[in-house]
Amino acid sequence: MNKVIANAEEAIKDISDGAVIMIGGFGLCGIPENCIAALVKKKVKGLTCISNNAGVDDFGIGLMLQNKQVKKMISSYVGENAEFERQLLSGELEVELIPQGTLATRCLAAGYGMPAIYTPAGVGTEVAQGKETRNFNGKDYLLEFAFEAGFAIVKAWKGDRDGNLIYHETARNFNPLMAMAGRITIAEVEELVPAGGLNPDSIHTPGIYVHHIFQGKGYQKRIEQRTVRKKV
Amino acid sequence: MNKVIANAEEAIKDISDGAVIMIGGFGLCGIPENCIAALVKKKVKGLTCISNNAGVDDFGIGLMLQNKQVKKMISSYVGENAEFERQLLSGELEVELIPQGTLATRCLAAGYGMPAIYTPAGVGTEVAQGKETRNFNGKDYLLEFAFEAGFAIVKAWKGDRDGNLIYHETARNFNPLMAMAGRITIAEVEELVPAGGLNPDSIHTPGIYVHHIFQGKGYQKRIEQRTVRKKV
Amino acid sequence: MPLTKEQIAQRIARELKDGYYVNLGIGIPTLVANYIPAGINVVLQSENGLLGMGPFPYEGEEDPDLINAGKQTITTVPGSAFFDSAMSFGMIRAGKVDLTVLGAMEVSEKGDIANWKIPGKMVKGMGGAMDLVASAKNIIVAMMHTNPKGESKLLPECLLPLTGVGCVKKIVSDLAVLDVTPGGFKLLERAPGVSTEEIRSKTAGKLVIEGDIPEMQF
Amino acid sequence: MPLTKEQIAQRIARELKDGYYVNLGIGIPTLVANYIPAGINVVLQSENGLLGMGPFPYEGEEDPDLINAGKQTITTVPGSAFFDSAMSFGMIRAGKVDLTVLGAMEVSEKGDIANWKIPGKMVKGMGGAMDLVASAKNIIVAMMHTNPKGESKLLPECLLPLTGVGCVKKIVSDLAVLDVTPGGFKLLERAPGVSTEEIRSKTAGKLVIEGDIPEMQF
Repeated sequence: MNKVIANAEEAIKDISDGAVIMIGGFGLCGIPENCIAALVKKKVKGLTCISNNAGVDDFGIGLMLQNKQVKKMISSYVGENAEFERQLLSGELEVELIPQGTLATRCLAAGYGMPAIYTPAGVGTEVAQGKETRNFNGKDYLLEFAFEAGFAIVKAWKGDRDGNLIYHETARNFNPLMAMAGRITIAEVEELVPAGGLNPDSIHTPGIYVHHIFQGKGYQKRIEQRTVRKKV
Repeated sequence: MNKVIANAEEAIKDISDGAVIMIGGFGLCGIPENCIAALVKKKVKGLTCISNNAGVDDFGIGLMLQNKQVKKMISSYVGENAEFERQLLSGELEVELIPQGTLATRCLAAGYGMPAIYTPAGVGTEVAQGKETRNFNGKDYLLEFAFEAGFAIVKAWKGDRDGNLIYHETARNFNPLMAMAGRITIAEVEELVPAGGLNPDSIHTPGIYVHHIFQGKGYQKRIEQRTVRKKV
Repeated sequence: MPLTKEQIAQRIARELKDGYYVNLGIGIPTLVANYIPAGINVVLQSENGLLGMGPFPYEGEEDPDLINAGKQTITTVPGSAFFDSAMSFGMIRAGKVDLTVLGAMEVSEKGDIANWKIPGKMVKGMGGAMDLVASAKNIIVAMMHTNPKGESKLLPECLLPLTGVGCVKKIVSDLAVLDVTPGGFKLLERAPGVSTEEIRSKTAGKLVIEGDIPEMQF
Repeated sequence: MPLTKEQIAQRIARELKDGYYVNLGIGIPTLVANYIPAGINVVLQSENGLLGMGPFPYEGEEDPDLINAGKQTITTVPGSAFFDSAMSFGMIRAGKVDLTVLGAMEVSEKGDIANWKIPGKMVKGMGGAMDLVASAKNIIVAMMHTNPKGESKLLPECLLPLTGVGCVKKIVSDLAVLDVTPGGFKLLERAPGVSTEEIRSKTAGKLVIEGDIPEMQF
């Protein structure tokens, strides 16, 4: 089943103003650089972005923030971004903060057709406000709902014509979860391999969850916190 | 972290009469043959077995049934087994039938620390009797609880010292789910590889879920429905 | 002439659309794979954990680790992917499988289906049927119009224990193609040489016949 | 002498047991990895999707696809495994991680913890902290006993918005090791040269002192 398209511009052509989009990645690790660049170029506005983080000032979702394309961020951690802070404090940007595991599991729920899940994260905190709490076996849990997103944009290491995806190291993070959760899922990959070029035992995202796939180019793969040790 | 033990006898030494055990596999595909043989030899009795199927008369869980070791089966499909039928009709054996997806997801819930999940499977049928039904977005779902099992016994293709597991083809099935769901998880593998011998991107069950691992021997890997086509 | 099992499968295969992900149940539904129309690409899902199921293996090439949900030895096609049972039913539950074809003992005019249990007989279990019928976007039932006693299997209400409620969209029987509509079973096509009167007499549930009903062509 | 950050980490490292899976938070907790006692094997979990975290890479060997939850470049050890964020928090929620070490702004005598938000300041988010504190089997907090103004961070009730309720089991501060017990903060050890009186004066929450309190040895 051929899901290959030419490039990021074609991939995002149906994303219009006001769309709800999931964007994979953790920090700048495993983000769909090509699609983000295309969204910036397209200047689509009023977006709701579900993404664990919001990029940095000059990369990742930060570029969309600079361009004032984002109406609302749904994230677990949004530091490292001065423009983000400015828009938040000025009221231009709405932010919903969600515990990281809850964010991940609400994606999983969407991908697995479960309308809601129970998690203890946030019980007794302001995250619990307005949410249903239920006790199972002596422990309290919050009812959290599956996400609904028109589009999911993910970045994989390798992919094939059928949309099967394999991620690399910790660049996996939220990508396979969001890939399952979008109504339309767009995957950009570092390497597009021929049909049968992936080991069917090693696929992280089966192609049934992916609608469009293309090989990205010019990946920068920026490092946020370069930390090294000295050779002794 | 070395979790390697010598053999199946050592693996099951803590399983005693009345235990609740999950056993991986779909039909005879991907079943822990060595551990089943050891359980038969040990004659441990009064077991509650959570397993998608109940083997055939002379293999798999069927061997434990012949030996009258099973008090209760929790399965989705239990055909292909005359002794099973005899024990069921005579009242010696208790059976709880669960939709296959519900069985799988109740394992996932246990492995992911979710006390319960919602699924539409069985709504409006006798499976729904005594269960809580809840409507989300116009559709009814049943509340189904995470399994609690003292032991999970799974079969993988390859494994390492740390308990990381990789399954092969459709022998994966329930194995990774049950591996996550047991309080104590025992893995038998066709090939035990040295530490670092598995690609960390390709691991299906991270070792944190596995307590004991050993290399099995003499795998029969029986085929239930040999179906072929003729070369033209 | 009522349709043969192969013809039922062949007729159902015409419902396939290019790009469909399809789950085929045991029995007649399995045969649908043999009649996929030219130019139509579909991917077969097997709920024990495979996307991209291929034909049965050549003799001597059977792989015990590679079976379908009916426990038959199978093969894969290029671009296949394996996954665990939770993800398998996850993608079914999430509506990613476009079409499910399965057999039935009874279907009601409301789209209820019974196909797993006969009271008094040994119950083997529902397997994945309840998950499939509760979750599939689109369900076609492949079945005989009547049971061996000649009694209709298309009923006002199912008499057997239900597998799922209000989920069947279309039925292809040996006599007819019917949609399940709010008004009842709507007759769409007749098997070659089978009259609307015969179908009416063998359909216990409410049958809607509007205008001329075409014959199936093979 | 109050402990240095390194000494706090060193003291916490003594709580590690052979075979532990451990999640280390950002800041002082990260330093614990440098002091794992000889003969003790632990596996470090990083909640962005890794079991088997190794030390920082040598210069020039940084891999942008390989980072920890603090977004620092890292390495892996043999036997490591990568997974997605749902499985990562799944194993945390299921109690498979034996010990979580994290920092805190405030801890209450009931084990409540606040470490994510200061009203009036830019809120960066809770990241995985709420999941970790709600789910971890065993939580040790690494923190300064007082804030820069000299006010106690061990309180009868947290004043800041909570991260989790009744979850902290043990605190290692620059002044003391304390267990959170039903009776309050139970003093177990003093930093070298720090008196019980000083600890008492800097602990706003209920402090339990029974018998002689030993000094930590380094």
